[in-house]
Amino acid sequence: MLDIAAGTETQVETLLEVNNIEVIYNHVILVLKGVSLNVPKGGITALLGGNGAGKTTTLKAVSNLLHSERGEVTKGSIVYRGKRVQDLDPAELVKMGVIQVMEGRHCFEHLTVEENLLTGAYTRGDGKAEIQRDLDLVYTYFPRLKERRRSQAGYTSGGEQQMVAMGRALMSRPETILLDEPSMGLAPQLVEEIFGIVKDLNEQEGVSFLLAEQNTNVALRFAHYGYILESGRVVMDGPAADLRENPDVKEFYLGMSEEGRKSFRDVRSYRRRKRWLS
Amino acid sequence: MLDGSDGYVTEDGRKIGAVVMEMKNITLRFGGVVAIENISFDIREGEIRAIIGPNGAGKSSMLNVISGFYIPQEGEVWFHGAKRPPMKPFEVARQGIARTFQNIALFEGMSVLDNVMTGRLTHMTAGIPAQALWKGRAEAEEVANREVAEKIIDFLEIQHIRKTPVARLPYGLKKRVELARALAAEPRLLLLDEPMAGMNVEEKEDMCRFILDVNDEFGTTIALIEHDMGVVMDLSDRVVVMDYGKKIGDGTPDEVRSNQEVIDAYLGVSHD
Amino acid sequence: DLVFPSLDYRTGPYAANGIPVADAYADYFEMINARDGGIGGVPARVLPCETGYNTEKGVECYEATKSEGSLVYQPYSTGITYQLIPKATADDIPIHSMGYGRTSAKNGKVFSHVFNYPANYWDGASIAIKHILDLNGGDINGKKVALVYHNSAYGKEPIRTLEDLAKKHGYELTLLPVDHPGQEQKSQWLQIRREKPDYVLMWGWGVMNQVAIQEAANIRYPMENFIGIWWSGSENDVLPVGEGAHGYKALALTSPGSDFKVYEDLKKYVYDAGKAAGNGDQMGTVLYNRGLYAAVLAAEAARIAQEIHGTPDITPGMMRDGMEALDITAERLAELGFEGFATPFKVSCENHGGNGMGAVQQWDAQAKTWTLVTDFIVSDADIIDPLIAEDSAAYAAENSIEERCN
Amino acid sequence: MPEQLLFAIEVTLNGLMAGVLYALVALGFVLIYKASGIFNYAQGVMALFAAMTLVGIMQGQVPFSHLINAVFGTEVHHFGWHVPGVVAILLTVGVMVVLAWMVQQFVMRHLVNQEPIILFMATIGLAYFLEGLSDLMWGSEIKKLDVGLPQGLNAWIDETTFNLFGYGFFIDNLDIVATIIAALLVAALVAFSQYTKQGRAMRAVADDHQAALSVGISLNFIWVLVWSVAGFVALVAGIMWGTKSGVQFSLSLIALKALPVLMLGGFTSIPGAIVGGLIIGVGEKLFEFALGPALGGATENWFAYVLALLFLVFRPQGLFGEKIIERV
Amino acid sequence: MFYREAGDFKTSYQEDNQTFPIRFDRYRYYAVLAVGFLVIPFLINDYWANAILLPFLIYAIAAIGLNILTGYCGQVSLGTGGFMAVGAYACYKLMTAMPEVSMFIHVILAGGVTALVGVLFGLPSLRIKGFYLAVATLAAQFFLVWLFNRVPWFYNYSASGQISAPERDVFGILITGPNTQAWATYLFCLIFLTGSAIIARNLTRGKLGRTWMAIRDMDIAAEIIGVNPLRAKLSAFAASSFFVGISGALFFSVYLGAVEVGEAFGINKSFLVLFMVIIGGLGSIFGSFAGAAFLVLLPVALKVVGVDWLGWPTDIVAHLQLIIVGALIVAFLIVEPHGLAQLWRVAKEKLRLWPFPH
Ligand SMILES: Nc1ncnc2c1ncn2[C@@H]1O[C@H](COP(=O)(O)OP(=O)(O)OP(=O)(O)O)[C@@H](O)[C@H]1O
Ligand SMILES: Nc1ncnc2c1ncn2[C@@H]1O[C@H](COP(=O)(O)OP(=O)(O)OP(=O)(O)O)[C@@H](O)[C@H]1O
Ligand SMILES: [Mg+2]
Ligand SMILES: [Mg+2]
Repeated sequence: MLDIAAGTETQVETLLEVNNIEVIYNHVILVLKGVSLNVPKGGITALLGGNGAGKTTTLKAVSNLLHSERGEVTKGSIVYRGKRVQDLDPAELVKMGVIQVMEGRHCFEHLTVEENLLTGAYTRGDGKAEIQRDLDLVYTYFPRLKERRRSQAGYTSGGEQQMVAMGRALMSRPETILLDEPSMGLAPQLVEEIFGIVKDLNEQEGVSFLLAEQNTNVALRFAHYGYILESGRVVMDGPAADLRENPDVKEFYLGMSEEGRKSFRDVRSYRRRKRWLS
Repeated sequence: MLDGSDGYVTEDGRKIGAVVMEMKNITLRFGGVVAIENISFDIREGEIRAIIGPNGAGKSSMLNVISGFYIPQEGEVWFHGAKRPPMKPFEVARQGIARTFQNIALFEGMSVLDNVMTGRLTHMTAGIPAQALWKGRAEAEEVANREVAEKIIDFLEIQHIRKTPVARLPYGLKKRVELARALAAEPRLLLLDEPMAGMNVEEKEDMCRFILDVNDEFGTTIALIEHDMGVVMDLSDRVVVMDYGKKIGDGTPDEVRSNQEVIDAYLGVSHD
Repeated sequence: DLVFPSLDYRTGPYAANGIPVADAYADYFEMINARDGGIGGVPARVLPCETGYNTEKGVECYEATKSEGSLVYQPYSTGITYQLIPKATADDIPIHSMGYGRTSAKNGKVFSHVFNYPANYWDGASIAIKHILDLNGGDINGKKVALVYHNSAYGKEPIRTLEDLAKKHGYELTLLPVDHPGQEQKSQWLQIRREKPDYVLMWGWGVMNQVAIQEAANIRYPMENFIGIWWSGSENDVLPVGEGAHGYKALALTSPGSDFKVYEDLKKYVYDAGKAAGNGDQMGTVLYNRGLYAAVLAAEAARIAQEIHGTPDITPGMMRDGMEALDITAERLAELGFEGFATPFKVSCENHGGNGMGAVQQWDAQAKTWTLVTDFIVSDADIIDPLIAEDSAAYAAENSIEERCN
Repeated sequence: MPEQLLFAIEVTLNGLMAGVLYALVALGFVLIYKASGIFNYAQGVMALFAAMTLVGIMQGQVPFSHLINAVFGTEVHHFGWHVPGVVAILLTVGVMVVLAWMVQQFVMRHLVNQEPIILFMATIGLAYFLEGLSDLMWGSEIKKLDVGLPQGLNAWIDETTFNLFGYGFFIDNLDIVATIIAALLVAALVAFSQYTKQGRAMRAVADDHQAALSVGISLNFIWVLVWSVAGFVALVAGIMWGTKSGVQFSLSLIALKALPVLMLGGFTSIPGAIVGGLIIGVGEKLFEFALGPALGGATENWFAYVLALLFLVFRPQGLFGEKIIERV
Repeated sequence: MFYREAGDFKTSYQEDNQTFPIRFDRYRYYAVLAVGFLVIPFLINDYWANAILLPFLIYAIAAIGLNILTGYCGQVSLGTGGFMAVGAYACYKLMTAMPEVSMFIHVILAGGVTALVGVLFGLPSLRIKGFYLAVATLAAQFFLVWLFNRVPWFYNYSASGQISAPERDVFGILITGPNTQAWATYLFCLIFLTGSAIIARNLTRGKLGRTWMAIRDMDIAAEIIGVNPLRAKLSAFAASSFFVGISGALFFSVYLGAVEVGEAFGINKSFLVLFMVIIGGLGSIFGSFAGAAFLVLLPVALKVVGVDWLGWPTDIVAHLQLIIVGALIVAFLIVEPHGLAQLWRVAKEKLRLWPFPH
C-alpha cells in the first residue's frame, strides 16, 4: 500500500493505522472481516462502498464509539500516531485530536444551534476569545446557521442539522476528522461547499480526513486516496485518481459506462451486476 | 404542455390525468420562522412530481402539511376536487396517502416483515375478540395481507432480510424497507422525502427502478423530494422549486434547469 | 422440641418496632431453655422468619414454618393476621394477635383458633376515653376529641367505638386521617391548632407517630392531652422528638421498664451468656416488654396444654386448647418473675380476648423513661360487646361458621 | 378579617413551605434528568443514605457493626467519639462523592446509549441496593438528627400576625430555614447549568450519549459530577426531612412526594422544581382544607398527582420543562 | 447441533405465522404444558403451591398484562398495583353479590371491570408521554387505593376495612377459602395463565400487536401511516388492564384470601411487576414468565441459602437480599438490557451456529 498523498511524491507520516480489524455486534453478528487501512498525515482518505459495507462501523471502531452500540473489535489493532488507541475513552481520543462527525447528524436536540457548536469546544482550554473566533469562522462557512443560532437544533431542517454537526466538529480544532457521509441530504450547492471546506481545512490547516461517502463522484474528486469496502472487506484501494479511472469503479460507483452517463429513466431496461459478486 | 384540467402526455408517452391534490396559498409559520410562504401548486394523477430547494427551504414541511401533520396557518388543501377539512394524520393516511420520511422513521423494534405489515394496517378490520382467539376473520385477514406484503417484499428485493429486526439494517436498506411499508398501504398518492439520500449510484438506480415501476404498474401518483439533480431531472415530470419558504419555480425539468433564479438559489454551477 | 415461629420484621419500614419485639421473643425462650431446660422438659425452639411487614412474605413464612410443627403464630401485622385467620384455622394452628389483628376474634364462639388477649383496639379506644373521663371527673359532655389516625384498616378500627362512646358521653369527635407513610401532617395539625380539641387521640404507626408528636410539639399542643394507642407509644416514637415530647401519653398493655425479677434471669442466662438476640440493646423498652409478655403467655399456654393432654410433646391443636384454658393469675405472674407487669386474666371458650385492660403511660423526656400514670383500666364492655357480636356474626355468616361453646 | 379567610391564608403559607420541602427532593431528580435523561428513582433512597451516614458519623457509629458482630462474634458498636455537625456534613459530602463515583463506575458506564426505561430500571435496582446497604451499614433503628437547625413555631411571626389580625400564624422555623436554603441552592444550580461549560455539556449528554462522546465530552466525568451534586442535594433534603421526622426507612418515601412536583414543574427545569413544589404544596393543603372533610380526608397523596396530571394534559412537558420535540 | 431449524420448511403463511415455527420449540412447548398440567398437580404440596407456584402464576399474568402496555405499546405504567386492586375488589364484590356463580366467571368479569378502569386512566396517555406518563399513572395508583380504602361499599362495610374471600368453587371443587387443595388452586391459576398467555400472544402477533408496536417505536410515524393513536393506546390499556385485573382477582381470592388494599396493592406492587417485565424482557411473552419466575424465586432462594443453610441472622439476610436483588437487577441490565428473553434468544442463536463461533 502506498503511504502517499496523491499528487505529491514525498513520503509522509502515517497518522492512523487500522490493522486487520474484526468487529462483532451483539456477540454474534460479524460485520468487519479484517479491514486494514492507513490515513496519512495531511491526507484526505475516502472510504467507499455500498450500503452495509461497514464504513460506519469502521469509523466507529476508530473513534471507539462501538462500545455504546454493543459492538466490539475482536481482532486487529488501531494505532494513532504510533499509539494503540483501542482501549481509550472516546473523550481522550478527541483530546488527541481525532473527532468524528456521525452519520445521521446526531445533534443535541434541546440545545440551540449555537450551544451545539459550543459543545464542540468542550475539550479546548484556550480561552473564550479563541473559541469565539472559531465560532465566527463556522458562521462564515455556514451563514444559514448564524440565522438560526438561537433555535433549538431539534427544529432545524435535515440539512441545517448536518451543518451543525459539521460545525460542531470543527469547533474542537481537530487534527483528524472522521467524516461519515457529510453530503447526505445536502443540496448540491452545499455539497460542493462542504467539500470545499474540507479541502480548505486540509490544505491550509493540515487537517487529515477519513471520509466515508456514498457520493463517490464527489468523494473521489477531493480525496487523495481511496479504499473500497464490500461486505466488511477491503476489495480495492489506490490513489483517488487511479480509482476514478478504474472501469469497475466507473461503472458501479460513478455510474459511468463506456457510453457515458445513463439516464435514471433507463434503469428499467438494464441492471448493473458486479463482476466479482455473481 | 400544461393544457387545462384534463392532463397531458409526457415525453415517454405516459398519460397524466387530472389534478388530484392542490395546495392553495399555503403559509406555515413556526414562531418567527416562516417555513412556507404562500405557496400553491398541484399534483396530477399518475405523475411524478419533484420538490426541490436548498436545505431548510420548507420541502419536508410541505409534505408534512400534505400528511396533515402540520396545519398551515393559511391556505387550503384540495384533494380529489374537494377542499379537505381539518384532519388527523391517520385520517389522511386512510384516504390513500402514504409516505416515507427524511430521517428514517421505521419501527426499530420490529422485523422487516412486521414493518411492512404495519403498512397494511389501514386495510385490516378484524375485531379484538377474533384476534384474541386467532380465529375466523383475524387469521384469514392476516394471511391475505401477508400475501400482499410478501409481493411488495419480492418486488423491492428484500426477501433475504424479511425476518431481520430493522435496527440492524444498514441505512440504504432501511430506506428501501420504508418504501416497502409505504407501498404496502397501496396508496394512490405516494410522498417520498429524500428516498435516495445516502445511496451510491447502483442503489439509486435500484430505487429509481422501483419508483418508476410503482408509477407504471399501479399508476400511483408520486411526489418526491430529492437533492440528486440527476435523479430529479431524469425521473420527474414536473418540478416545484422552493427557496426559503417561497416558490421560485415550477415546470418541467428543462424549464426549471434553465431558470436563472433556480440556478442561483439552488443548483449553483451545473454539474451533472 | 416445641417450635415457636417468630414472624419478625427487622427490615422494612417498621423495622425499628419489629426489632425489640422479635428480640424479646427470642430472648425469653432462650432463657426458658437455659434455666428450665425448656417447657415441661421439652426445649423450645424459636423459628425466626423475616416478613419485612409484608403480607406475601408472611404467607411464605407461614407455609415454610408450619410443617415444622409450629405451635402458635404471632404475626405482628394486621394484614398478615387477616391472611392467616382462615388458613391457620383450617390447619388447626392457633394464632395469637396481642393488641392488634381482628378485634372481633375476641368472640371464641366464632373464631376457634384466634386469640387476641389481653386487650384489643376497641378496648384501647374505650380505655383512652375512660382516662379522659377520669381526668374530668366523669363528665366530658361538650368536650372536643380529635382522632389522628393512619388511613388504613388499622387506623380506622377505633372509629366505631369512639362514635358510640361519643353518643354515650356527649363529646364531639373529629376525625383526621393521615395517609401512609405520614411524613407530612401539616394540614391535620393546623386544623388541630385552629379547632383546639381538648384531647387528641392517635392511632399511628411508624414514622407517622414521630411526625405527629413533633407537630404537636411545634404547635405547642399540651402534650398531656395527647394520647396514643399502644402502637404509638414506644421509645422510637418519642426519642426523635426530644424535649418536645415531654408529657406525651400512650396506652400500655404492660408496665414499662426492666424492674422485674424476670430480667435478673434474662441477664444471667441470656445477656451475660452473650446469647442476646439482635444487638442486645432493647431491654426494658416498651416493645421489648410487649414481646416478653407475648412469649410468657405462649410459654404458659404450652405448659397448660401439656398438662391438659398429659404429654410434653404437644401439637398445635393441643396448644390451642392450652391457650383457651389459659389462666393468668397474679400469683402465677409473680412466680414467673412478672409481678406488677400486667393484670390477671382468664381465657375461655367464649372469650378469647382477655380482660380488656390497659393502662396509661407518660413520657418523661428528661429521664427518657415511660411511667404508668394510671392503674390498669378496664374497657367499657357495654359498648364493645355488641360491636364484637355484630362483627363476628357477620364473619360467621359470610363463612358459614357454626358457633361453638354451646 | 373573617376567621375562615385567615385560616385559609395560614394554610396557604404552610402549603408554600411544605412545597419548598418537596422541591428540595425534586431538585435532585431534575439535576440527574437534565444531565443524563435518567429518571433517578434512587434519589429518595440517596436522601436516606445521606442522612443515615450523617447521623452515623456524628454519633461515631461503626459502619456494618451488626454484620461484623454477626460474622466475627465481636461486640463493636461505637467508636466512642462525637463529630461536630459541620465536620460530619463535610465528611458525608465526601461519602456522597464516592457514591457518585461508584455509581458511575459500576452502573452508568455500562449503560451508555441505552433506552431511558432501562436506565430508569437500573436506578430502581440501585435504590434497592442502597436501601439494603444503608440499613446494613447503620442499622434500622430510628435516629434523631440534630445539626442545630431551629424547629417549631416561629414566635415572631406568631406575635406579629396576632397583633395585626388577632390570630397568630403558625410558621415552622425549620420551614423558613428550608426555604432560604432552597432558594440559594436553586440560584446556584441555575447558574451552573445555564452558564458553565460543564452545565452545557451536561445537557448535551442528556440529549444524545453517542454524540456527546463524539465531541469529546467525558460521560464518566459528567456523571460523577452530576451524581455528586445530586448526592449533595439529597443530603440537604435528608437533613431537612430527617430533622423533621427522624432518620429512618420512610425517609426514602419522600421521593413519592417529589414526583408530582417534578411532573408539574417539568423534569428538566430547576426553577420548575420550586414553582412546582409551591403549587403542589399550596394545592394539596388548600384542597384538604376545603374539601378534605367532605371526602373523608387524607386526600393529599393522590391530589398532588391528579393536580399534576391535569396540568400535564394542557402542557405535556410540565410548566417549565423543555418542549418535547416532535418531528418527522 | 443441539438446535436446528434447517430442514424445517414452511409451505404456507399460516404455518409461518405459528407461535413456535420451529418444530423443536413446539415440542418443548407441549412438553412444558404437559408437565404443568399433568405432572405438577400430583407432586404439589401447600408450601410449593402457596409460597412459590401461586405467586409465580399470578405475577406472570400481571407481567403479561404490563408487558402489553409497556413492552408492546411503550407506555410505562406505575399503576399496576392500583389496577390489581380494581381486579381484586371487583372480584370480591362479584363473589359476595353472586355466590352461586362459578369463580371462573367472576375472575373474568373482574378482568373486564379493570379493563374499563384502565381505559379511563389511559385517556391522558394521548397527550402525556414517556416518564411524565409513568408518573401520571401513579395518580391512578394512589387514587384507586385511596378510593377502596375510603368508600365502605367496596369492602361491604366490614368493620376492619379488609376484604376476605369467602369459599367459592368451580364445578364443586373449592378454589377459594381456607379449605382448598393445593392442586386445585394451582390448576385454576395455571388455566388462567395459559389462557392469558395464548390470548396475549394472539393479540400481539397480529394487527393489534403491530399497531401497538408502531406506537411504541415511533408514535408520530405510526400516526402518519394510519394508526389511530387514541384507539391504539386505549386498546393497549384495556388489554393490559384486563390481564392485570385477572391477576389482581386471583391474587386476592386464591392466593392471599384476605387483603388490605394499601398494603397488598401499594406502589411496591407496581414496581415489582415492572421489574418482572423488564428483567424478563420488554415485548416478550416468554419474558413475562421468566421475569416473574426470577423475582418470585430469587428472594426465596436467597433466604434458603442465607438463613437455612448458612444460619445467618434473618435481618442480615434480608438486608443482603435487598443488596443482592438490587445488584442483580443492575447486573442484568448491563449484561442484557433486553432481558432474560433476549439472553435466551442469543443463547439459541449461539447454539444454532455451534460449533462455529459466528
Ligand atoms: N448496532 C448494530 N447491531 C447489529 N448489526 C449492526 C449494527 N450496526 C450495524 N450493523 C450491521 O453492520 C453492517 C455494516 O453496517 P454499517 O453501518 O457499518 O454500514 P455502512 O457501510 O456505513 O452502510 P451505509 O452506507 O448504509 O451507512 C450492516 O450489515 C449492519 O446490518
Ligand atoms: N416543528 C418545527 N418547529 C420549528 N421550526 C421548524 C419546524 N419544522 C421545520 N422548521 C423550520 O422550517 C424550515 C423548513 O424546514 P424543512 O424541514 O421543511 O426543510 P427542508 O426543505 O426539508 O430542508 P432539508 O432539505 O434540509 O431537509 C427550517 O428552517 C426548519 O428549521
Ligand atoms: Mg454508514
Ligand atoms: Mg427535509
